[in-house]
Amino acid sequence: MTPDTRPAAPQPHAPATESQDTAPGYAAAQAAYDAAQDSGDMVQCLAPDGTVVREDLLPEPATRLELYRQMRRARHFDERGWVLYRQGRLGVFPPFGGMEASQVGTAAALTKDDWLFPTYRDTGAALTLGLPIARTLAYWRTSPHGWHMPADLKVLPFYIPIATQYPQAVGAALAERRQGTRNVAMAFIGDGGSSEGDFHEALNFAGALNAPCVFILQNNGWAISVPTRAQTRATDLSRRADGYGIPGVRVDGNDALATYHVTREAVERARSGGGPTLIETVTYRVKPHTVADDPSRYRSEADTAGWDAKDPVTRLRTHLLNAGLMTEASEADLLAEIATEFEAALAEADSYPEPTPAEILDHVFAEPTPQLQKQRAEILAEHTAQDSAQNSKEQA
Amino acid sequence: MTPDTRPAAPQPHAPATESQDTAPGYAAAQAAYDAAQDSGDMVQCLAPDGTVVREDLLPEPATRLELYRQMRRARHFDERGWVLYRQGRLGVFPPFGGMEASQVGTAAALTKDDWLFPTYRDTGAALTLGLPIARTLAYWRTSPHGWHMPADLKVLPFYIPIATQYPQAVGAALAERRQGTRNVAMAFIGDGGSSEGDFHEALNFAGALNAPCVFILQNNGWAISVPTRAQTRATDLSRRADGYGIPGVRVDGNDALATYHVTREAVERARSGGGPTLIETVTYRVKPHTVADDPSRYRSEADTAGWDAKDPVTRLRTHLLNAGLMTEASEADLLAEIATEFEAALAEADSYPEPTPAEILDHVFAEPTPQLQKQRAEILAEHTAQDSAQNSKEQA
Amino acid sequence: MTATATPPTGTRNMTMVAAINDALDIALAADDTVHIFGEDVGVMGGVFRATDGLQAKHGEGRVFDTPLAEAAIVGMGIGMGLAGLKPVAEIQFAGFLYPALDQILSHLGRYRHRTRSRYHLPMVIRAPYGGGVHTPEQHADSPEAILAHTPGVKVVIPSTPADAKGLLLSAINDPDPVFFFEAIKLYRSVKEDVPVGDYRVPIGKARLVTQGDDVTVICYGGMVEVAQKAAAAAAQAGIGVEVIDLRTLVPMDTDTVITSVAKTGRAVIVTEAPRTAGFHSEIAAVIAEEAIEHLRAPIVRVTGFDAPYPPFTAVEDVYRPNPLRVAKAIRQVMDY
Amino acid sequence: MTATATPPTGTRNMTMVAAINDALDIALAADDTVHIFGEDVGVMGGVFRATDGLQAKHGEGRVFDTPLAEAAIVGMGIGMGLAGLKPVAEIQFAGFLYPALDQILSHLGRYRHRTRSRYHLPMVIRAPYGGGVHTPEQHADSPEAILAHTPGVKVVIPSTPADAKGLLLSAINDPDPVFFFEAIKLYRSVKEDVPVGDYRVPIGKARLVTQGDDVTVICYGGMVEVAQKAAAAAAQAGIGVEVIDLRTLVPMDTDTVITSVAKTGRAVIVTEAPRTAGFHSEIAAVIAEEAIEHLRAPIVRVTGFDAPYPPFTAVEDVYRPNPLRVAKAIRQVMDY
Ligand SMILES: Cc1ncc(C[n+]2csc(CCOP(=O)(O)OP(=O)(O)O)c2C)c(N)n1
Ligand SMILES: Cc1ncc(C[n+]2csc(CCOP(=O)(O)OP(=O)(O)O)c2C)c(N)n1
Ligand SMILES: [Mg+2]
Ligand SMILES: [Mg+2]
Repeated sequence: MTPDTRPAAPQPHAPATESQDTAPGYAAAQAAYDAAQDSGDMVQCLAPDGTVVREDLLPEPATRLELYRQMRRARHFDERGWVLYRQGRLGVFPPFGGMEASQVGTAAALTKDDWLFPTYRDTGAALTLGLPIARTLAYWRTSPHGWHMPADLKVLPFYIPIATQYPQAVGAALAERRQGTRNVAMAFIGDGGSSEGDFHEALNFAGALNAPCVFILQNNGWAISVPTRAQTRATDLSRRADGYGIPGVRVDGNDALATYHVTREAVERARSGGGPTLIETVTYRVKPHTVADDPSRYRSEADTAGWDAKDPVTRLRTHLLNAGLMTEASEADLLAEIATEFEAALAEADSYPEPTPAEILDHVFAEPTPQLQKQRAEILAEHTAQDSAQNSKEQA
Repeated sequence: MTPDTRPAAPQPHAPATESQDTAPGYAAAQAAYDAAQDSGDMVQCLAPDGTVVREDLLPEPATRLELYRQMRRARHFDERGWVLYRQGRLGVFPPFGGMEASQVGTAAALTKDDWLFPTYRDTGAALTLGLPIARTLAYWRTSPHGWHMPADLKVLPFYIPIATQYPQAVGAALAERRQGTRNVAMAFIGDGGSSEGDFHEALNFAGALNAPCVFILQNNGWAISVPTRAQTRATDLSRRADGYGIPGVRVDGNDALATYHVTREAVERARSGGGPTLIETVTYRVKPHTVADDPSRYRSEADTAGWDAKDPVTRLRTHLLNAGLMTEASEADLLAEIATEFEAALAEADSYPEPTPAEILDHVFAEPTPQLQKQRAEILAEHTAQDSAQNSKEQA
Repeated sequence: MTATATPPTGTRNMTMVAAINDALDIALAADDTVHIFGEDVGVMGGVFRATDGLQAKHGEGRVFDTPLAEAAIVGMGIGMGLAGLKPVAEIQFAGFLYPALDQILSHLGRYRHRTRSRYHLPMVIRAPYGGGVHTPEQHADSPEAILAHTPGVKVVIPSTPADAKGLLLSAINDPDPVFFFEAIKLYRSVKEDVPVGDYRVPIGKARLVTQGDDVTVICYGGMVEVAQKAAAAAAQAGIGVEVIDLRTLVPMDTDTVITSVAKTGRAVIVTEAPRTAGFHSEIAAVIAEEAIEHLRAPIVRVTGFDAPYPPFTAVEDVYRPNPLRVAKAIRQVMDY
Repeated sequence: MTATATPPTGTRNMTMVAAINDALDIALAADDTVHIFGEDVGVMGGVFRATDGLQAKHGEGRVFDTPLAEAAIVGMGIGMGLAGLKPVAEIQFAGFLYPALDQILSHLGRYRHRTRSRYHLPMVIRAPYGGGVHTPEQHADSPEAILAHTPGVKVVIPSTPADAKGLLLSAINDPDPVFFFEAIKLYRSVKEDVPVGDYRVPIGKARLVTQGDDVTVICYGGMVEVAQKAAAAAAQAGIGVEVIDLRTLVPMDTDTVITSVAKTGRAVIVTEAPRTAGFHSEIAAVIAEEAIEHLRAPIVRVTGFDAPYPPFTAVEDVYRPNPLRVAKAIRQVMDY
């Protein structure tokens, strides 16, 4: 931790009153925050070195293997994504490497009948529930094919305007109850996003209306350049649940078995009419905000250093190898299979045609209004004209 | 409590899933809520019957008398307001009788250098800090004279759009610190209003930026027709403070000595750089939502019954008489003085002229834009024309 | 909507608020997926009683109060719509829609688009709007232009009880989001015969209120009765005024407007929203684009002013267009 | 602003984002009450680097990061303004202004009015807006019409580095709230000589970009360079185009527009906002009201469409007006 390179706390004290600051200042706040991130009040199943600390929380072996597979799929996407981005074959996207346990362990507690409301960073969660890799690549290629949401999934498109997904998850959850199902809605948000009003309104609505929701708050330490401790004076965001009379849980967000365990409990409670739960996954954004971001502008290497040792993939891997659930050979097969799947998806994404000009007006209403019909005609006229101009130029 | 006349909890369960509701249902939630309202976890100084339960919290005798005087002024306004409304001499206004301790005890902890952000229901707080009665009457008479905010006060106009005042109070408080003063900002909100996103954002900002704010949450049991227990599953709204890492206090909102005590502590903490506090005053809206509202549509007499015995004015009165700080005679003088003050203010309000047509375009910008100048000319042309037409008709 | 055994026929004389209540009742009865929610809509039946009795009749699951938070009311409605319900939200006053604008501008109109119709939002948002009845600050706002500028949402504003019923039933049955603004001034001030049963008025068709050859007056909602009075006065002076009640702003019935202006050559547009960049400007722009060769006089907008709507009883009618101001505008375009 | 001993003179060649940074730096230095805040504006210097280096230079009290919540950013700014500061808030993208619209529509423009000038809000809200640079969903919105329809707030949109500096310094020194939208496309794409020191461009005066007798093209912000290119092409064909950069939407410089249209008799209006009820419609309405007798052709609006701005690189320029489309509109009004 090198305090001088971290953004200083935004504390607008007038110099004249500086001495009045008898209350815990920001150094103390930071220390408290940092301490809380390591404290034992988080649910943990595997220690960072992969040893089991809560035998009673261990999921079935098959589940542990499946969690590893999904984390690997996610990591593969993230790693290949970087390469593809540098090759100009993928647009700017927000990486999530290092956050796989937080995304996969939680989403894995759902079935395909449940709702998933992911943010732009939650590719790992969406892939876990079955969002096709090809569509996801298309999305970050700025192709409308990334907007074709599969009919057999209730995975919503990535949410860009922060926190808006939270109240919507309440509505989807309520609708399921109204329709007599046991399905639930899960929504993701970041530490930064939890400062938005929608976060509060959603948790309160879910509690008041007893909506079967699971709210995942991924505390990855940063909202772009703003560290969590500058985002709030609270050191334990799961305690916000108390203010809504609903359960709140803090979990090691780099421990897939722990995130899976607490989420499954929350999902079960929601399914059986017990209402919503807030789960804070304590993790870290080891990567830049997006592949185009340069974090050295606002944080130092030292800031992120401790987190490599907590890597969620390595942690589960060690456990699986130690527990004899996986061998290096079986892992190699898995990785090969994942690579094959990805390359096939990439080929599929490559095959998606470019959008046509008038497509930008598709799907605004079930029936285009007269205005949209006219605007479409304008576009067609212009682009047909251009195309023929282009053609005649080329022919000339 | 007659559960059949209270609005039922808005729990959209499909009949098919009703049996899934193994979790505490709304009967339990209501019971929990009701219990919490009477529980000993509220700060209290005077018991409902006026006996002292916390000797150590008693303010100075002069302060107690001043609190009584201000509560009486407030009640007088409320009582006369009803009469004036029925006489057609006052417009629709939101009464606050029964909530005087919650408004006066809190506002009395401020000085005229502090900021007050009142809602439409907080006339008692505004009067305590010195908002002229005549202006307040003018406001509820729908006269722009109710908008002339005194230059020597930092009392803001009543907030109509709910919760918007909270983030603004953070800004005023920060500005004071930036300017090197020890002044604080106090903002009011209702139980209903605390469901809005602005509530959350403000508390979090105030904590993160260490703003000298005192947030008063008046839990008066109702948001128009919606009872607090349907507004949230939480039974103790002061616990929301925990989620922001700031102190939260729950106080008997019908005990002026208790509200004064906890608020003064919070104000002192804020002044000395200790940051914001959330204070939940537990009180009751014994009156209708506005003087034009008919609460029998949504609640029964029985709902409000218990609260008469907790009346804040009677409670402090009994204490002052018992403690020998006031006699029936000195009280009579006080009441006479208050009545005289009010009638003088009423006369002043009566003397305010009606607004002129073009006044509606005043004070939009420091300099009217060309557009506003033109619009003003339109209004003047029309109304001069009308006036002369009227005049000539009258002369004819 | 499922057909009943003996479809009800005939009409009933009712106010606009009763007609709205009737439409909601019919929609709730006909379609299990319809849900009504908002602040005070349950036991209390809404501050204007538009949902009066509906919770008692259709149950607390179908008609329910929410906590006080407009962003979540709309956000929750979006989620309900995603999951196959037909949410009908009430916002207590149009001026309190503002906290929900993020959900609206960011999602309501975009969902079909950004999922290529995998999801669509058959949501209706009702809100009382406009002035004329001496409400407090911010209770008389007319924010319809903001919604009209939001791609993917429709905007409907009825001016009669029958239209209110017929348009609301169309809105609830529309597969896409519809804003339904109800002029507070009209809730109880007029009664008319309203068809019983599942009566529909199509979204997107304007209504010719009066016919005339000299001036076209385009308006909607609370301004229609104002325009009608001005037209009646003009008729006395031998001026034929064609009053067009737009009924729906999005999609706007441009044809009816252009056809009328082509005939009269004069256009007056009346709304009670602030002057700059109101929906009146859109109407004027469409005419200036499509019917300019027919215009014999400048287009005149009669609107509110570039100041907040005044809560001052004494001068409220200075701000809100009244028949005199509209009549003056009619004279102005005639005398040009 | 206090006068410096030797007022700096001359110019410096810079981009628009550099000019904005320069203006902010000057304002911070000149006036202790100026405070800059928003998401990532501190150490990071903003996602576009508009506040780069300002925290280091002026301190964490003057330039600071806030938690991620736009309503509170604006709400807090309002409170700071009430208490005598000059708040300059940055909203990271105009499309993320929506959560703050309640604070804006309910308070920012009303405060002076509802306290009869006891309080006024000298607040500036800066936000990058518009498209052309392949941003993700909702990062290219142009919501200026909503603000223009809000009484009591001004709306400024510069199109050159010098104007950006001069208008921003005027905005910060304006006693009333000013929205300052910065075209993302222009941040770094042009450089020009910008006067050093406390350079001001008055709010409310349009800029004549090119002169011409045949067609008036009215635009602002990111559309000015588009219009300029179209005008240059038209000039080749012998058509004289007068490009007007509005610079401020509120208050709008109606005189300059009307004078030009009176001369040319033809008006084309260009914005990148959705078609229905955009600010282009207001401009058209003003012309239709005040200059109709001069019009020799219908007014033509060249705008975005009634769909969300597409985040699809391949077809982004279909949505966002380009010189070809503007040129076509110029031909259209010429050929009428
Ligand atoms: C309403 C809104 N405001 C601002 C942004 C710009 N923005 C994108 S990501 C981000 C930081 C989010 O931080 P956090 O919620 O912690 O999520 P993380 O990126 O760490 O996953 C910001 C400010 C946005 N997308 N939406
Ligand atoms: C944003 C907003 N939404 C709705 C309203 C309409 N409204 C006025 S008072 C009220 C209930 C407020 O309840 P609470 O916050 O508990 O305050 P109380 O009236 O009890 O003092 C409502 C819904 C409003 N004024 N502002
Ligand atoms: Mg984060
Ligand atoms: Mg209340």
